[in-house]
Amino acid sequence: MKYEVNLGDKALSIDIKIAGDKLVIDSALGQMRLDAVKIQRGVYSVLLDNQSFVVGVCSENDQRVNVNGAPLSIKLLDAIHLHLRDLGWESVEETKLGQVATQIPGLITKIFYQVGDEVEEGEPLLLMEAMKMENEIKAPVSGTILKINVQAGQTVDKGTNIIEIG
Amino acid sequence: MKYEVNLGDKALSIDIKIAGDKLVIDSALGQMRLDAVKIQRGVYSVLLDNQSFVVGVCSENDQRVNVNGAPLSIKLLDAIHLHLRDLGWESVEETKLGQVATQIPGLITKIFYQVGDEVEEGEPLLLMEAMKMENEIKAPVSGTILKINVQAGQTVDKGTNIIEIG
Amino acid sequence: MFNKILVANRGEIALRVMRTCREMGIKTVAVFSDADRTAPHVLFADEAYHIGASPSSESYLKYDKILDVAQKSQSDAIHPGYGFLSENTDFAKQVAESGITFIGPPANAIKTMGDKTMARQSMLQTNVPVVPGTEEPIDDIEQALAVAQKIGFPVLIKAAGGGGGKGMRIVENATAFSDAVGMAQRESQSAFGDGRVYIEKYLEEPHHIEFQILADQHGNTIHLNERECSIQRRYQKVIEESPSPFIDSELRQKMGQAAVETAQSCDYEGAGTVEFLVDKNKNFYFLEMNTRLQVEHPVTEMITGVDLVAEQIRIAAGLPLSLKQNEVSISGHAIECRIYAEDAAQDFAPSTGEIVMLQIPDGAGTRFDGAIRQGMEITPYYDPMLGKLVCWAENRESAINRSERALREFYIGGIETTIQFCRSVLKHPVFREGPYDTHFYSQYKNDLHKELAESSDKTMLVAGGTLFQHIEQLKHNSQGDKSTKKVKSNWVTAQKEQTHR
Amino acid sequence: MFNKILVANRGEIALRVMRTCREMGIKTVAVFSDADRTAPHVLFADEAYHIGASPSSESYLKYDKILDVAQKSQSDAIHPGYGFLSENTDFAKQVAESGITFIGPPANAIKTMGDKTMARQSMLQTNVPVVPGTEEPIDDIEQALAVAQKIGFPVLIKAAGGGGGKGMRIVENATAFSDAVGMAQRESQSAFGDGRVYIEKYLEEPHHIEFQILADQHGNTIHLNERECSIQRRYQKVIEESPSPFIDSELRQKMGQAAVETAQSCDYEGAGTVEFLVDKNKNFYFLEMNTRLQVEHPVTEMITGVDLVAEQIRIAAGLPLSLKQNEVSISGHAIECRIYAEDAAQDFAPSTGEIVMLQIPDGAGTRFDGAIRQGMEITPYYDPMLGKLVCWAENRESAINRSERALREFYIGGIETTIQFCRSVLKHPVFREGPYDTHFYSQYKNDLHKELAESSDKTMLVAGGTLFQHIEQLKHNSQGDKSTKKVKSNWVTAQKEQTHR
Repeated sequence: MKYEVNLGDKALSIDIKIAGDKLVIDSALGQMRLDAVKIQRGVYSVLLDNQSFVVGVCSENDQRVNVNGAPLSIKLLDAIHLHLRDLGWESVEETKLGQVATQIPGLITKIFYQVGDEVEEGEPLLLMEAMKMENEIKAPVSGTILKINVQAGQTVDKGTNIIEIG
Repeated sequence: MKYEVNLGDKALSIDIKIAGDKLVIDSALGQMRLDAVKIQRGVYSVLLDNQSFVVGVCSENDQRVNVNGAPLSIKLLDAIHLHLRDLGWESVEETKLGQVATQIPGLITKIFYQVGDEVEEGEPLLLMEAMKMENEIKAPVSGTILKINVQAGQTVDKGTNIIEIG
Repeated sequence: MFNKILVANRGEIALRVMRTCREMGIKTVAVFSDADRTAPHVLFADEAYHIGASPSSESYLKYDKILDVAQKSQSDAIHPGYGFLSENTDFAKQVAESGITFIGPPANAIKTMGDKTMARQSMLQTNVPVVPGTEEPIDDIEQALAVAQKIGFPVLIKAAGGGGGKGMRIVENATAFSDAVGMAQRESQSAFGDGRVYIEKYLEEPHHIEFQILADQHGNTIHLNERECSIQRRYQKVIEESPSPFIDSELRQKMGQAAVETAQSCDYEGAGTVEFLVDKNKNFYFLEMNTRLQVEHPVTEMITGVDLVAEQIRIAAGLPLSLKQNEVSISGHAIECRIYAEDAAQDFAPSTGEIVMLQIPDGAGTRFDGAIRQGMEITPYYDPMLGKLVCWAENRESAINRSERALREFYIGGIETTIQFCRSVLKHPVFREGPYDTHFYSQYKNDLHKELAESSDKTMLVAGGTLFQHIEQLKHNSQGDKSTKKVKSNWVTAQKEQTHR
Repeated sequence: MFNKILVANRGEIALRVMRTCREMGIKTVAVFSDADRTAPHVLFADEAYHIGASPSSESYLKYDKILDVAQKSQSDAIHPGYGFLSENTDFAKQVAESGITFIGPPANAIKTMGDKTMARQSMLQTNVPVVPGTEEPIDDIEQALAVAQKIGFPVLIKAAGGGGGKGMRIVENATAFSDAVGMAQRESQSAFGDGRVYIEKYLEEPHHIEFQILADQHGNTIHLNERECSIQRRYQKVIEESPSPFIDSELRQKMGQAAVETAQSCDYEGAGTVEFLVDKNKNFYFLEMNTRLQVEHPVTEMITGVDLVAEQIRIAAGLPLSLKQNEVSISGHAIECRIYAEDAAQDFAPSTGEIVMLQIPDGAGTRFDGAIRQGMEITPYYDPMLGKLVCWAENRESAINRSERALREFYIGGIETTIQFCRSVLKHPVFREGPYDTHFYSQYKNDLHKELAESSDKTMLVAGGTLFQHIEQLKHNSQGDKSTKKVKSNWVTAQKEQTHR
């Protein structure tokens, strides 16, 4: 099975075969065997070419993989997805980015915009208090505020959709 | 519900009522509230009369309860069982003691008796090698060897019934 | 000596205080909020009392409740830790009035040093240099401009009512001055409900250096050397060390003397910290005094061998200091890395969730003051600091090497932490070389974050392969445990989107 | 300096060696058996190679396989740890012959000191006193009896071929002598396949005292003071400390000198330990020399500040010792408690199973050299030692208090451990008072085990109540996880039995 691993601006094509309880991976580095054994939920001991790694894939969002303590934002794209990307359909994904959700629970203290306002990517949308700190939630994309689902003074759970930008 | 807690040669009568997520316990110490909250499988944070305890009941054999690090061999007897004991039926349990099972996996290196031999409580029945050490398995009760289920040189799993004394 | 001490705090500092209490044969009482029923400080303590709901305003800051518990548990002293009620004059007073010993300085010392303007004014009566600037909050812009011109631009405008960088402005020249003051006043008003600001000389290449102080009730005041605290982000310390690579022994002696004088000026008792700014020419200026135990106190403990909490308790019990100034020595070098539940890649946004795997470093010269365990939930209610890794070795280079080794073996799974960020600071050539100043983070931010994001082809292969296997196993094991199933891959998302179309 | 070191061991000592390697910038290679695929030393190492099945005879003792891995991984040195291949002359030779550095003494030194009789004979050439006795294994009973009468009863009969108390007999008088020799010979034959025994004077109130030695390739040999190892059970050390409460500085100097002489007598290089017996009159006698790193080496590290593994590596690389004899000092006091997966109440039977909860003590002066983690399975294949808790403080009393505090906060759930047993030793008045001799355990065994079994009414209430709740929850939650369900209460058993009748 062919995949592409994306990390930052780097991409690596790999071909994975399952061989018993191990994986055989072909890539620009040649053929290597990967042996990943679960230690805890979402935490693996990985041997690749006899090098030892501890790999965590246990965050809610698996685009974050932790290798020997280093958190990495990776993408693993399969053949179908790569084909779609070649057809230029990749941008579909980006519109999803207009959904702004909370990463942690907290108290909304201030909202800087109203529905209909234009925002630039990176501008602070609102303030949320959590863990003794005030956290700015920034616009992930530029666009128009389509919906605001919360009010200042409201306590929100993790994962609440708070604002939609379109 | 009435119980008796036995520990070594001490016994304590207690009366337990469930009150929401807490227990109300009456005993010679008076009435106290016990709040036990699970931390891990079989490990509890216990507050009794505002004293703080960590209690483990997670060994295979729950007669071992660990209180603030101290392993204790306790028995918790309910009303029916106490009644049976008063009727002198308690000894029934003891015959079960003739079953000798392994506590850990290991290699049987020597068996000192044959079926039909008489043994005294506390005498070594066999040697088992485990964790780099030779371990003597002793007779839990006096009696006749009824059955020997293993041979010297055999590797056994934890919990294997190796000998029966009757 | 006390028989029983109530620790009016939570987290690592509660545990740290209780460790010393137990070593001294003193019983410990914990207080806890709803969220902390099974927190490490509750499990560690001899007694534990529930004091309210999870938000600290409803529990750890409720001093009537805490005093009730102290009475009920017959505690004879209260240790406030840091944060929460540790620098609250009212609390200190009420504790004393109820016949219980407050393990900390007298209420008056807290009061004097608690207000920056008041502290500054009080220091002007001594020989301790303060940063040149206005002595009173600004009323008259013209007069303020005259002061600014006298001390020379650039100047710093700072809020009188609070910290954290809010209401702070650097002004480069006279033209920009009045606008900047106005902005700072408005920002300060909105942040602290107090629009007062004052002016200070802006120091170039400033070092944040603090001195640990101990003062007993018998008139003995000593310092236990400095801590270098210039590695900060958003005015929050990240890595501290002692001795400072910037301070020589002559300067140490002068600053130590000034720190002792500062403490004496407010009739200080207990453990305290005098913070200084030191400019590139080694001129030093009083910044503020923290009238409590400091987060980074273990750094001092490791190079001096003194248990600062034990000294606090001894002082509060009326005993003299266990050592004299000339018995204070520096042995080796210690570095502290603060481990926060924060995502460095997301501008240090706090991270919550279950710690699914935990491997705390250990071994020679390796100390972790924390209050976490595997299986524990990190909640959003309190400070995101998980603990402090403090490494000691015979010299600075070895202490850095040891810290790097320890950070490398530190594993906290399930939440984001600053472990990796600390590693990239320790690896940075400017840090390794030393000295560095408070601009370190803003100056080398890009290096640090680039280092964090970097990865070899092999790492990508490992990450990609393991992710593949993880997803495959989830697919083939749909009976798997729920918590694993909620992992959602980008790749799976892509497939879903395709189906929807 | 070496670029890459293969650590031919597992468990805590593998991790401990690798920690130093990483601090020195040296890459590490682990080897592992089937059972150890996810063991901490595999996770910690830069590289890891599978070498065979779980029994150590099929993996950690297979030196051809280990040498293969060393070649394949291009390791330039091998550290053997302790146990396994650490005192194997053949292995040391083969490593050297394959062009890889063996981090340990020359094969000849291992050989001389490995055989007790040979070691004894070699020591008779020096000024170091040995316990009076036969120089050769016993052939002729009459001749042996004459020796016994000459040195005076009681005498000790000991196996030449092995240790652990097997083949050992104390003989009180001449009448019992020849029978005892015969029994010892037979026991020794069956235990070690070597029936040779010899005779030693039996010492009264003996102390087991050992000296840490370092010797480089440039003729420098130093000692790093003693370790008191008299707290033993079944000839296995339980608690060690340094300095010894029994040794004064004059004796320390004399014994240290004898230890250095011992090392020099066999052209020793590297780290080693010279063991002595010291009688109640402070006469000391050479017992044996261990030609490797000792389990209890951290005790010495904590009072001297020397990293013994770093010194081993430096010596093997041909560098001189990093300190001279007159630079070796004693700072404070250190105590080691060995934590075994054993049930003290069941005559120290080994305990296996999953570690369901783990809380390792930490804080000032608290070091745990271990290789365990929550969720890990303790298998029956290897030594049951889980790790060593080593506490340092400025004096012996504080070090005991700190150790007690640390043991109290140590929690290992799911298996039985010796944590509580160590606590009862530390609490014992004879230990706290010091000194104590090697009879401590047999003499106070009953006290220690009584202390272990004791409990207050409150404890019984807590245990009973929690057990009740645990069982109730299992009953009401039959969908609960399997592992919890296998808990079977005595009470439940009782009910079942009743039903069967």
